[in-house]
Amino acid sequence: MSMFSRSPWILHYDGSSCNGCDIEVLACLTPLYDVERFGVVNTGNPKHADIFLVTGSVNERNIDIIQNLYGQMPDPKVVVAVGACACSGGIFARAYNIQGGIDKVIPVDVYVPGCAARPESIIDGVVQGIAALEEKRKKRAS
Amino acid sequence: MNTAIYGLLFVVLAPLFGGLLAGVDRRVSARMQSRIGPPLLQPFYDVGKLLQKKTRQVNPVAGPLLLGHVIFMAATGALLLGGTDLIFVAFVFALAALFLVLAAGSANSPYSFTGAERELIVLLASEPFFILMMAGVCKVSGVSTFGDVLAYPQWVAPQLPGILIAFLIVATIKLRKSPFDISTSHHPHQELVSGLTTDMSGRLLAYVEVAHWYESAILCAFMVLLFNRSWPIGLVAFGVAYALEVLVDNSTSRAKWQLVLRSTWAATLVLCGGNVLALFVIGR
Amino acid sequence: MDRTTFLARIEEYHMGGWRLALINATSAMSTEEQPGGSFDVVWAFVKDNAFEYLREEIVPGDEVPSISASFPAAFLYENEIRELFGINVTGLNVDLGGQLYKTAKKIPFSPSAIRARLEANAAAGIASASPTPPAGPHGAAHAASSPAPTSAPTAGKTA
Amino acid sequence: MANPLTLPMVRRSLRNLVARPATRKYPYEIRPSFGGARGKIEFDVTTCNYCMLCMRRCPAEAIRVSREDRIWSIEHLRCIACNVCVEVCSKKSLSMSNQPRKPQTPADGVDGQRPGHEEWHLAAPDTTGAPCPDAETPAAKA
Amino acid sequence: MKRTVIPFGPQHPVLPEPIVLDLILEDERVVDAVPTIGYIHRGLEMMVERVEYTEMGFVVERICGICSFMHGMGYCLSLETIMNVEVPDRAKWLRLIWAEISRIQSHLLWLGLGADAFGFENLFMHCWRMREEILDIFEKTTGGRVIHSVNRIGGVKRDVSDAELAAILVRLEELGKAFKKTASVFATDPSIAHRLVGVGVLSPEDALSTASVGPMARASGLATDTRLGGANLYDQIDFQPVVETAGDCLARVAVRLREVEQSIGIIRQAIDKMPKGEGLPLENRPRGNPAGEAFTRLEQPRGEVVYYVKANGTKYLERFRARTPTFANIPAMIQLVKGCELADVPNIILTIDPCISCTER
Repeated sequence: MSMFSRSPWILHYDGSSCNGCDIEVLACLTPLYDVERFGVVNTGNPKHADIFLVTGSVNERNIDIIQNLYGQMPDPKVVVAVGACACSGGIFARAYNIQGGIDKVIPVDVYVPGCAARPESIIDGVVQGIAALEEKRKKRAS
Repeated sequence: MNTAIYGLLFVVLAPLFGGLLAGVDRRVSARMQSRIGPPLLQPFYDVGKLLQKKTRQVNPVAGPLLLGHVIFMAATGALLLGGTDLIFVAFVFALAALFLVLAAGSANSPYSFTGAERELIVLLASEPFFILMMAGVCKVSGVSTFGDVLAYPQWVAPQLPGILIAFLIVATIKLRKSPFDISTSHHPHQELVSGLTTDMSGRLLAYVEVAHWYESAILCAFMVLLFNRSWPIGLVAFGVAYALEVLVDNSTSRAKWQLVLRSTWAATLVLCGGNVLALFVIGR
Repeated sequence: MDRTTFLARIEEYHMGGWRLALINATSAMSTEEQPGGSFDVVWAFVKDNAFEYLREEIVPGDEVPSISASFPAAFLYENEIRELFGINVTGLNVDLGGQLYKTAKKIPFSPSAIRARLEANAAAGIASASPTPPAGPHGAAHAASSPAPTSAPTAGKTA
Repeated sequence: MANPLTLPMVRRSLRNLVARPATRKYPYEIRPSFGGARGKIEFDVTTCNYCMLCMRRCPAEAIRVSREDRIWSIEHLRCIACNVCVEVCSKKSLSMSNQPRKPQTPADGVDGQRPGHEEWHLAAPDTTGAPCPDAETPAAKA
Repeated sequence: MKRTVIPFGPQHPVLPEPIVLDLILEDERVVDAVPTIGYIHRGLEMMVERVEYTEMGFVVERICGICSFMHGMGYCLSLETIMNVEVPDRAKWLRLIWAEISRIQSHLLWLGLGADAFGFENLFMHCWRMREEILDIFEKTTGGRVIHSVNRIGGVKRDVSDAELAAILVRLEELGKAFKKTASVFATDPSIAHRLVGVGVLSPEDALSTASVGPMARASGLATDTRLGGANLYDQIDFQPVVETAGDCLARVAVRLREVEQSIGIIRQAIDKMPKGEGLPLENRPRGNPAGEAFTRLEQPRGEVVYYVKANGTKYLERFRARTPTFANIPAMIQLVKGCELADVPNIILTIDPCISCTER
């Protein structure tokens, strides 16, 4: 196990979510779930982050923001789409201003289903994200 | 050349000490928030990861400046234990901190820049304290190097009560603890995102972390200096001070910069200035 | 719409200490009288537990005066109906210049945009509301449940 | 009014320090879910009569039913777990499991389908069907 | 004087949601703030074109994951008004209880976020830990932690047994005791007072002219509370709106602190008054398609919400509109941000309890 799997720092961005998944992401940080046990820190700063947690789907206006944040994150990095909206657009896929899931604009490594995704699912998703991070690091190193 | 070896030992061991301290801090803080918290060695994992990550250079000067920040932090401790004049050490300490301000100020992000401005403010607030502390220690002991003060047969602390109290206040700034963590914070949920370090990534951020470990170790050495007759007591005193900082960190909100400036200046002027002035008046 | 009597009535609400609760527009699809469709705009006010509204029928291109002189907070609603419905609101105190929502498609709630979407749905075989509104029940329900567009302020329902 | 010397949080911090942390050590410690919790949709192909009501009522358009091809499929990444399909199903072919679906990676997509896609078909209209061999079976995924 | 522009958002750790305020600073003082929204605009109101009115409730519920229950309830109430449906009594009471529980949930959530904004991480953790208790109650009774999906046009989908209700009340009263201690931290801690007292003062006149609603208006001395209208069984409940007069950030915190305790009291009265027994009717499902229009007002945790529903006799609605409380409070927020310090900006923004996904829909 390398340092990467022990220190995944996350960046959370709310695409156009209903808040449900956002508050569950925040709930993961709080005493009952406490993801800091895995070394996870919610950095709030793309330049420090390893895992990009996106909730909500992509609309015209936040395409640039999501790509920008993703671009600012230094390699290696993974994207975890949290909740039905981020995975596929969910119930809002047919709203006129919605383009669809996060994978329309950036590559997604882990999809966390649910509406809203439960904290347990989010933790599972982050753990899978760590595995993906480790693979990317190995690829980079070789 | 015993003292030079102490200096070298500091350069090697201080990061271990500082990192471990940060690990204990994070775990204790988590427990105070009724969480379990990260593993004890988490700060080392973080820095190890940052060193492996790709570094994005925002400009050509930030890297060298941050390297300077680490080197001068290490040098401060090395010079202190290596037997350099105490006042000089205080100046090098300030210089080391200035490198960080310059590095953050060189980035073009407004958060980073505002963080640098705030760091400069707290630097102005805290540096006079260290100079006055050194002046006080020199005045009491009559000698001017770390080794000589430790060899001085009497306690210096009882004659420096004001400085001891002010130390607690200024250490809050230096250890980046709430309520005085206005320029950057370990819990990055503030108006300036991550303040000073907003634009730093990968290796550069690792430098800042390591420099901070040195900084904690230097503060510990200062505490030992104040409790000159027995270094275990000095260590315990630092431990108590650190525990208090963690407790206060978890029990207060972040202050605004005006209050930080006012309270540190008040502490420096009234407590330290008064203490040193009293020494001169009584000593005469 | 009569601009002066409308603004005078709005000012009455202001002087009476009412709070602006809502400005809402609804696109009505094209009818024979209004081939370009029309808008049904409601200005609603609240005082204690009373809820009242003014209602006007607006034809695309009509000028709608801003009520921000009486109710400064109206700017958000007015910018919204301008941006989403394309209603020509004039004299705003804060003009966000179409930057409030910045939707992918301009003026997405206008009758023509709705019609275009519904026709596209019908062409793609997707179940959705019909592009032509049902004339009978729609008109009847409208008249039964709401005051005529030019009538005096009426107390609405509070639920 | 606030007295500058009282810091009411100090006592709580100290008490927490000695008390047991509130953290539930997920994934090592899993709380049994509440009976009525909505997790993921489960489908029993043997009773389905392809009435298409679930598809018509699904607000997220996650369910697709084709009478001609005898396909019943669901996009789990799009499902919002609202329970409507379970309520309307006259044959009780659908049920709601209490456990949420595990996170998916792009590699989990079978047959070029998106991850989270599950489908069942009957070979001929009158066979009482088992899941199609190439489709992922719900048992393997759960 | 040096002018800097700080883009506050769309991605900012203080705000879990994207709203952009371009703050124009002179040193650390804000001289102007230009709002931009639209990052979460989905256009869900226009989904009435494609979603039948029976399922539209699930879309409306997802306007916002924090006041999800109230949104679903507001939508159902509007259609019940249009279609003249009499909702069974027990369903009405259950709705009221769930609505008040979600008020407690929302306030606890907000108190935590507010504490986090002024750098009090420990208090944030405390509030959110208490909130987990509420989420447990929700999950047990509705099946979802944040999105409940129990409201249907004509009633509710699930019953809560009388024993379960009694257990919930016991849990809530215990929570209320623990909450009192946390509330006293907010009220007495000097470092919190340093950040909140006298910050972002909204006078009663300004509260009216900026059309503020909910705790924002009540903290400035306006006794507005939609529940006072007595609809949805609130006429059978004995309560007074929580009003503070200082109008600053601490007053807005204090209103929400007291409302948590008030809500527990309301739930106690409701459990006392509701018809008891197993198997009582819960749903009175309407037949046919709606025709007509309705305005529905509700008191959400963040303030008054207004729903407008217009139906034309088909299974697709003609118009659905939700004017959410944050939308109404934004003018006041912009007014308060002008002239404050950079360090106060998070506090002012958060004390209106912004819910951006509500605002932009």
